[in-house]
Amino acid sequence: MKSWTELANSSFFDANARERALGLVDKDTFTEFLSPIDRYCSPHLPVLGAAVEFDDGTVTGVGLIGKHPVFVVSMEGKFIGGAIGEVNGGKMVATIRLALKAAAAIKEQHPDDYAARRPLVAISFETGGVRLHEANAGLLAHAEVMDAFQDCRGIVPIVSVVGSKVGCFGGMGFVAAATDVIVMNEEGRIGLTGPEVIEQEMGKDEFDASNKALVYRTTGAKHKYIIQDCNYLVEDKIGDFHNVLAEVADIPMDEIEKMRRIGSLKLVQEQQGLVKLVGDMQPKDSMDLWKHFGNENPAELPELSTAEFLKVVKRRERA
Amino acid sequence: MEYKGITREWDTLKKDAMERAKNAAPYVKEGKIVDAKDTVALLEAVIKPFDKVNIEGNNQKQADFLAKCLCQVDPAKVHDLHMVQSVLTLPEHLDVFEKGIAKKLDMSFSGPQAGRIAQFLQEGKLELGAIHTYLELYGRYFVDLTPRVALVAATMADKKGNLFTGFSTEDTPAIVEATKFRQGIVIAQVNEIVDELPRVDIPGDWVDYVVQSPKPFYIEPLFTRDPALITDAQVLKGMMAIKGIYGEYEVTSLNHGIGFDTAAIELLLPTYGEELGLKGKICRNFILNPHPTLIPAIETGWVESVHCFGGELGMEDYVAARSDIFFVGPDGSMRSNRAFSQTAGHYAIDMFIGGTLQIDPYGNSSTATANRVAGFGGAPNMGCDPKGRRHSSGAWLKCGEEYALNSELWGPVRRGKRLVVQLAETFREKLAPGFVEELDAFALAKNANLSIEPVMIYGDDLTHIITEEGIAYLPKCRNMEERTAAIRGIAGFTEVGMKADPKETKRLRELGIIKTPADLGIDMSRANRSMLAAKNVHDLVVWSKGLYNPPAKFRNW
Amino acid sequence: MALQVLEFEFKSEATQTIAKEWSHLGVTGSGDLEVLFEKKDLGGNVKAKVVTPVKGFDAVWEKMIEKFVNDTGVGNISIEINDDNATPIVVYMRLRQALAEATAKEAE
Amino acid sequence: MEELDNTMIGRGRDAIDMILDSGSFEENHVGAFEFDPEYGPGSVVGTGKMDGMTVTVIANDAYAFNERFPVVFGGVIGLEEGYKMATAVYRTIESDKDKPLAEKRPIVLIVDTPGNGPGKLEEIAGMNKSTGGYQLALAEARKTGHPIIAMVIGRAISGAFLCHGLQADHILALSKEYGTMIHVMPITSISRITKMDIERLEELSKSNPVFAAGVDFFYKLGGVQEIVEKPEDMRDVIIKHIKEVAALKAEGKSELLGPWGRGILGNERGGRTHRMAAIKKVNEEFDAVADKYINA
Repeated sequence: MKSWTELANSSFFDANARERALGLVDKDTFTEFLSPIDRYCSPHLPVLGAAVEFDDGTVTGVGLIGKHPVFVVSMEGKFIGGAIGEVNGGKMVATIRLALKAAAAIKEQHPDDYAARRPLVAISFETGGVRLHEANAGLLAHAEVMDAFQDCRGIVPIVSVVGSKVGCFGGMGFVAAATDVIVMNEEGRIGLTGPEVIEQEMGKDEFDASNKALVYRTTGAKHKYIIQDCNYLVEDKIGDFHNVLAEVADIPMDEIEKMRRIGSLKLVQEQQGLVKLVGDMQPKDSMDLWKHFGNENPAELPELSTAEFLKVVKRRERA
Repeated sequence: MEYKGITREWDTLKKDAMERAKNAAPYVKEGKIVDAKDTVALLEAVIKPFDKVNIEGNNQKQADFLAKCLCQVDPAKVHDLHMVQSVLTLPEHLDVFEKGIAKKLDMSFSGPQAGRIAQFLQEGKLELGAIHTYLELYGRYFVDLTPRVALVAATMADKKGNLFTGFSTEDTPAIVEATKFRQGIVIAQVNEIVDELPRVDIPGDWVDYVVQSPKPFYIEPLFTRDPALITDAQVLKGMMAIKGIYGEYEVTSLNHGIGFDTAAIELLLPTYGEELGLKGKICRNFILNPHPTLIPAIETGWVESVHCFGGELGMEDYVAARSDIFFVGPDGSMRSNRAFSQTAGHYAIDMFIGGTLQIDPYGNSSTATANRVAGFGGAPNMGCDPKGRRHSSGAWLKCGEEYALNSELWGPVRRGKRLVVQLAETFREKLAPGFVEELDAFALAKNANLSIEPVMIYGDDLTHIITEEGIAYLPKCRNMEERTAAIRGIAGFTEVGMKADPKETKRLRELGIIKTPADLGIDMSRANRSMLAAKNVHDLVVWSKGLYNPPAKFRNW
Repeated sequence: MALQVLEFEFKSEATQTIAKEWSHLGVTGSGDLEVLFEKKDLGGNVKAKVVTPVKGFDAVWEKMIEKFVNDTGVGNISIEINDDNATPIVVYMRLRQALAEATAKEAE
Repeated sequence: MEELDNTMIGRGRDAIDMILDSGSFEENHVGAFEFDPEYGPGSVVGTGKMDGMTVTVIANDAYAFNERFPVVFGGVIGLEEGYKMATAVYRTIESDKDKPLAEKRPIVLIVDTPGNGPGKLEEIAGMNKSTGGYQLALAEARKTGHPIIAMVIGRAISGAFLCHGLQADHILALSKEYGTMIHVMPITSISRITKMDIERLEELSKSNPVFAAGVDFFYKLGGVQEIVEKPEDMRDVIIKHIKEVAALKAEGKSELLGPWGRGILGNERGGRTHRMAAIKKVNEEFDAVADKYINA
């Protein structure tokens, strides 16, 4: 395992779930829940002859950023595509709910210093959603996470951190959309339906899943940033993600609320505006939309470095 | 003595060609241009039953439109064709046999169609002449397999039939020259018809008909390897190769086989190679397609020249901007040529290094599997010790000096030996063993009724095997027994390796016939992806200063 | 179809154990494995447990781990592996990396 | 599958009539708000009465086709549909915002949907927000005090079920005799994707509720509160559950409802015990170190 300082300068994209979890919080502050020594593997995989992992593919735990407790959920895409089953789904839900418990305790014990100690939830998504080997339990876990999010509304910010190989798809695609703040690197992807399924539904001429550039234009971070589905686009360094979390940890909750995409009637109405635009325009490619939002040469945007992109990009105006 | 010649006509081929041209005349528009919609009729007019026909199917570029059209001819008019082509990649290449249009096949490599060839052979739908190397097949184009009709692909044509094949020239000159100068008929599909070509690669009077295809010809980025998929084990083998072979023999001219193993080596040159102080001493002249993974080595000044068999999608601008390194025409774009590159690969380089699927205890190496008739393309020509070589070089001489059978075979004469190196993992994905007591080639020969086992590299040509366990320096072995022991010694836990005698392995290590990573002084803990000069495709674009334009399927941005 | 569970015990001459009480490395990705080392008083011996979907490689696993034990001279540890089709070199490299991790002094 | 002549699949509108007081359904009205009838045709929203009590109804229309978003047909929830359903929920909350808990009107979800819109336009606009937005609306309504009952009459498939159903207080399902389907993916597709032997999967699917498709297994997992034996019973059973849910809310026992309540139920019914054990262990491990983080 790399040292914390090495991790801060390492690629987020290349990092495994545990490295990401450690690097997202301050140095030497991470305590893992159900760590490998607990050997809490999925009981459902062995009967299907599928390999198991001691952490069931999701690293959960708590660390600190300053005095803010940061509850971390970090998914491992290399283990069954980061999919959610009974055990790791339970770990995820429990960890998010602990943030609320911690918030209550801090409010009680540090009423004057709450702002500086307010907890944060950070979820490093790398998943295609439900784990098919234990599909029903995985599905039910998704609903529990959404429920826990609603409990955290206005109390504890929940931050999606997306920038790993598998991206964030399936049910976890809308789980990420339901968080307060979304942070991505250029390699990050969020969506609901994976590219292969779209190709299967619409035909290769309409959507070629092997065309990775097209896949990135449709679900990648730059597109998400332009349409305001991503709040922060950062360089591919774990340290850069950590810095954004540190910034978010100190933002007042009413400001956090403004960073959301969904979760109120007003926000639904704003999204309906975007849906109307897409319905009227019938874009062949996300680039049509980028142009509509004022980017004269949309084809250039994917080629730009993150820093160059951030300098020139025009984004959808928020209502 | 009185000689009496026979009496016959001496220009029947020419007359026959003229007659065919007459049949085709109604379809010719301006100059040599035929409409895409008339292509099937054109083929029916110029092809006769039992003709030898070449569809330009190269390792990369494909005359795909003409292949499709040939599938649509009436088998009552056109049948029993004898296909002579280097590569069968497209389904249409086999569909002509299914439909009874073609009967016999001579080829070099079949990639994705290999399973169907085996099946057709068993069903009697196809008669196989031989599986050649590229050079053998090109040679036979000029001996007894001359195409009567060639269906080739070019990037552009003008109205006079001049062709621009540019970056993707590949096999076209060899095919056209053989066909046209024996009175054959050449039909070209082109992406574009223009008034003026950037340059002429094939003169117009060697071409009979030009068809603008509805879509640009199909081409696959076959040689692009995403650095993100290189494993730590491949890094380890790459480090062993650089230190134990490249550095040891100071190999300056070489070919890299396709694959992640060699991609790893290319990406280790600017890091590990630099650290070993080998820059300028190794890897100066390549016979190689424009591998994107070679960009960092080129940019750091390792490489003096690269001649290419074919192009590689996305590398056009980079290659054009590096005309000191690549073979670039007066118009500014590269010209590839598989026939010349293969010739160079056979005679003019000191080392071939590449991956394989199976090696047996005798050192025979093959990528053949039991139910696929695939062939080996150019690998056997590069992966052998060319008997006709008469120039010397440092690496060649050093390898020859080590050859323990030297004096037995040719006495005191100094003669070198080409380095032929195979990279193998003891077990590949899904734990398929890289070492076997009997090659699958035997089963294939039986299944497909082949006269010989398809061996890619014969044991006596193979000089070195690199596995994660160690390098076997086979020329140093004095006899078959020792050679087999050396192979077993690096074959790990495969059935071949399990039979190794630890004492014998130890002795061979002392003799320097086997060198483990530790013997080579390689710290295994350093063998990981952080050693690579580029970790992903995006890094390659950055190394190329934005000149490399990767195909969409290799992008993650 | 069920997962294979293989258990071995090796005699070790040396008793170079690990610095931490336990140490973990790796991910059970396709073609990869995770390794858990735990310090245990086994009279110098090494215990190993391998959980893998691959059948028919019991002897290979035994030899691979034995080689690791012999090459490194570790003792008094239990090794637990969750494997998903890792090749021998990957197994060996991960075991070496895991040992380096387990014996490393705390970084920084 | 054998043809079922009694199935409720595709009959969302019929179900509304069967469940509500006769002739009480006012489509496209929720409180004072009126919906554009052209918008989101794949979903049906409106207000009706059950035993005289005002309820919001949200259902799928399997016979509607959305011309702007052609992947929407057969009950698929598309971009417009998800936002339309979310709007119905928010308008419900708004209508009763000044009323006491006991008067918060129930929301009845009639579930028969095969999926979320799987298209290119959907991904460009962000289908995940539409389905996510609807779920958050339901979670908010549930926590505000509205009893939410989901009645699965046909297909409750994967993400579409998450969106339209799994945020309810209680989930009811018509028994499997009526062709009711609850699953993530058919076994044939699971076999293809996971490369697992289909026969073994079929064998396991008979016994393992965590993995198997079907209403009965979801019951065991706590995913379905009660199985409704026949369509004629739906109305009465829904009314019964509305009352049960309202009573629990009045007692402040909301923890027994919704997704978290289903977790507790799944543990009790023995179908989902590992989840609870994992949650317990996570809590214990945090408690052991909590001081360090709370008093940092």
